[in-house]
Amino acid sequence: MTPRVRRIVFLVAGGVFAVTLAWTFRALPSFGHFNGAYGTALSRVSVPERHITDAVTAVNFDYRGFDTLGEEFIFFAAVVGVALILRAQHGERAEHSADYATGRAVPPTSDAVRVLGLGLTPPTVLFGLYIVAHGHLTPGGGFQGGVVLATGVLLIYLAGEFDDLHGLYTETALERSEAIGAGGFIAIGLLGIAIGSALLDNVLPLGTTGSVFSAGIVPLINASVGLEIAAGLVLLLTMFLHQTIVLRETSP
Amino acid sequence: MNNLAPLPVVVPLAAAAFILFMSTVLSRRAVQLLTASCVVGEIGLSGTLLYQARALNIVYWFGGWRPRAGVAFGVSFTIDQIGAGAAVLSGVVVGIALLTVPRTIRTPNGIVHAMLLTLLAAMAGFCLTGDLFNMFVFFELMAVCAFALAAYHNDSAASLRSALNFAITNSVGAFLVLIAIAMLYSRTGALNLAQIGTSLAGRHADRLVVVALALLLVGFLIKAAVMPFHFWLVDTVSSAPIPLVIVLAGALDVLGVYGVSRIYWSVFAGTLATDSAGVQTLLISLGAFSALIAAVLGLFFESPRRRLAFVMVAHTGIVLIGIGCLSAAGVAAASVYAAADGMVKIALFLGLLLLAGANAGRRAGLMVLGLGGLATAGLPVFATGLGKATIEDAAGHAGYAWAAVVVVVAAVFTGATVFDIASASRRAPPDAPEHQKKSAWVPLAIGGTFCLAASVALTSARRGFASAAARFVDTFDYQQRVLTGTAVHHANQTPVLALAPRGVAIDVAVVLAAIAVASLLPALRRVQPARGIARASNVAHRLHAGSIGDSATWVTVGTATIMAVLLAQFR
Amino acid sequence: MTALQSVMLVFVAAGGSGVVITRDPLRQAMVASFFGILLAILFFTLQAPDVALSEVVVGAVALPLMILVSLAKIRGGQK
Amino acid sequence: MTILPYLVAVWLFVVGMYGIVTSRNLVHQIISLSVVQASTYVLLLAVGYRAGATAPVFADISTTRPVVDPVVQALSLTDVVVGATVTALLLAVAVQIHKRTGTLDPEALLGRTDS
Repeated sequence: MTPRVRRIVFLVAGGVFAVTLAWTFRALPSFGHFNGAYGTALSRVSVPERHITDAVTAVNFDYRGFDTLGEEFIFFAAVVGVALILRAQHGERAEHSADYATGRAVPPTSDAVRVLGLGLTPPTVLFGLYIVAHGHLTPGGGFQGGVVLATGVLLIYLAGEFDDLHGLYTETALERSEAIGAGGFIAIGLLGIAIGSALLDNVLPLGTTGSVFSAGIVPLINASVGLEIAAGLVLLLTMFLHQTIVLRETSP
Repeated sequence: MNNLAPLPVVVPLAAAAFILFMSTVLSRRAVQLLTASCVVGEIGLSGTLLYQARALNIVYWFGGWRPRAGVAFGVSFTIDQIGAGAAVLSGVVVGIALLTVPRTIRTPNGIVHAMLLTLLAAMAGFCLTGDLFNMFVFFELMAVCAFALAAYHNDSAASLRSALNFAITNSVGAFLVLIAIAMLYSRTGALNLAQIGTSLAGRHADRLVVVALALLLVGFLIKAAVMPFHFWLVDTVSSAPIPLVIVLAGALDVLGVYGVSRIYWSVFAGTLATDSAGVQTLLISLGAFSALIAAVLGLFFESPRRRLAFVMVAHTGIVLIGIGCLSAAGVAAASVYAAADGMVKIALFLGLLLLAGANAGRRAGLMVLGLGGLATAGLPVFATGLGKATIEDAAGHAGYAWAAVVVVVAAVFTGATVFDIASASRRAPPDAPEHQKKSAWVPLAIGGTFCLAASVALTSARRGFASAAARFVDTFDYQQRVLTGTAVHHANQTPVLALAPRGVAIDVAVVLAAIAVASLLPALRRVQPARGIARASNVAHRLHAGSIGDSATWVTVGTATIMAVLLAQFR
Repeated sequence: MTALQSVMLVFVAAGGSGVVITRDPLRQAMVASFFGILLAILFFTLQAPDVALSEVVVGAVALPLMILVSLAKIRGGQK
Repeated sequence: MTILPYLVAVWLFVVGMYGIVTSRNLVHQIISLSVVQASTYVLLLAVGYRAGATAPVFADISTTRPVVDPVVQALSLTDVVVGATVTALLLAVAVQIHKRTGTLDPEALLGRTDS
């Protein structure tokens, strides 16, 4: 189809779709009046049964933990997929150096930015760890904390200290951490089978409600998810950056 | 609880993580061996579940969260024989795909192996799960693995573009599924298939329910690559690496139809029971449209892979016709056909691969393609013949005799396409000889033979398919087993899957007609085509040039149409 | 529905449109980042702090960063 | 006006699709896809909202207070992170396409069948 025809066809079909869907949505419970048995039941039992004060975490990592296992592997597959897609083909090295030779002038990172970036890293990492560790108590958890942790590492890059990153980690180490995170979730889940119950059964002591060390396996799963997300994201961005960073270094 | 149930998913996932962890340590051979043993393990585990589910569905609650007062607290696997069988098929297909990996894939680190294992886990999870959102999760996991693999040839613009087309189209499908999940959740407050079904049953299906059904249908039919949602598949099959193509051809695309039938029987059958004609007409029409148009288009394209892609679309349409009859007989026939045809299509792609090789391999390839052509057209020795004939019967019983005619015509054309590919490549000179070991063709030939033999052997499992289908459509039994743990007496009669003399006659006639069409084709090609045909062929080629914008437009058109048609029928 | 919710809903609808009609990818990355923040605020008003946190770290930081980095690659490659 | 959240979800879906359909740049197309995805979050959260209820976090409120539905939040939460990764995967494809062909225009890639 030519772009013009395509646009017209889409506008007609999309219009029908939008109007039909909007008309259908009028049959949804009016906004703010939802009363589902499932959600209500879960938010009533998460504290007494699981000592988890954040019901969303209780759903994600306990009652419906298996969904999260699947989601975690979507993340896993996507990161591995990026590695597959961005892998170097034969002769790509040479082609790159040709790119670099044309090197655009990149302004050197100013000292202020450098200090700011490096200075922000420790608090960001701490904040990430805090979010991961308190997933079962307050909003947050392995997914969000993992992203924050990765951001902390990236601040080092933004500060223009890419060499320092290579001192910090290698891609193999990241891959391994990611694999440990993904495999760890499964290993924790298998505990349930080991004691003769079901996969992902919360078999550890539940502790005191409100304590960081409570809620059984949930903080452990959060930690392993946090590790996977953080390692995976840093790996992801490293793979993208890998292709631009040398440009920076060769510029005067 | 039966702790075997989650293992077909968990074992491959754990192995995938392990392979990534050890990627720099393990040798190529070790990775291949580990992956192969995991696939064999998955087949064994799913096979055991298939056996254990022979009398009663297996219900497994993750985390041990059993339902309370009819409210499902956790996620369940609800395993019946159709689901377990589909998981076995997935394992077999991935296993055969693995045979082709050493020949076609050259990456370090076993990344492709990790992806194939994750893909297998997702397929198994999709087949075994009893929870709508969990189904969505595995649906996405399948898609992500598959489109990353589709981009494997990262030096080919066509391959990359097709991966993007695949990814965007399938993601839109996934979002439609998620919207439907939100709608059903708002109505029933449930995510478990059985609980949603129970909660909807006996109530009038209003537009919320009908549109939710429409969106779920679209989401899964995009995965199944039924027309007009097939553009991504044609594009992907032409340029993706062979292992992925084999997985797509053998099981992955037809799992979309599995998804349709699963949600229909577990969720919607109760509320639409007295009024299912609308859904029936819609599914059968979509299937017939795909079967007919794709079968014809297969004749018009040049690249063998692209032509086989159209054969895939056409045959998925035939499966959809069987499912669309909304009867136990239809489900039984469609499952036999889907399983046998999956095997045959894999054999066809292995045949193509053999043709590209050395002389002995070429001969084997021609043999596989020739026999595969007979199976594609539905020679009665093959279970495809049984499946096709019984789908025709089921369509006739449901009052859609015209759909049975479409099935016959489509099989003639797809069979002819395969014969034509074989004879064209017999005439064509072999490709530039690849530098490879002389014996490299042997495993492929063995794989091809195995697939063809399997499609013959499946005829002997007809009773199993029939009783599995009877239980699959027993909505009430499914729901009670999940929510109360009790078993209800089966109300449905087991259908009889048998090849009547009339069916044999039609099958044989189809095969002969396919051979006749194939032998006429070269002569027809020499004739200057009529203006109309030339123009139509031109348009078809341009439509299948791989435009992502086009795919997205057709998805919108299809969605709007399906929504409107279903709503009109449930006024 | 509170006034804040209505306002945020309208903003989000406008923000989404803005992302789509910004045809230059570099500028689009900025608009997308802003859209992420709007979504996060909306989620907050819908009493979903968990999702809001997710959206803020992903939609407003990680995703735009990834877009910028890939655009850097793309632009860097242009002669 | 109680239908406004649902209308916004529909709007985001359609507008994102419009972006995909009319896009002349792969990166733009991919970001448009994430707008379509945003519509699903808005819908899910709107569906589970309960007027006057608080967030389902009991760190400092009593467990008997009415709270909004935690399930839809759990469904969207993981999806936000995962969706972003999938977007990254698509961006990687776009980068690679640019590396190979020097263009990001979807129209310029049509009809290529080399494999």
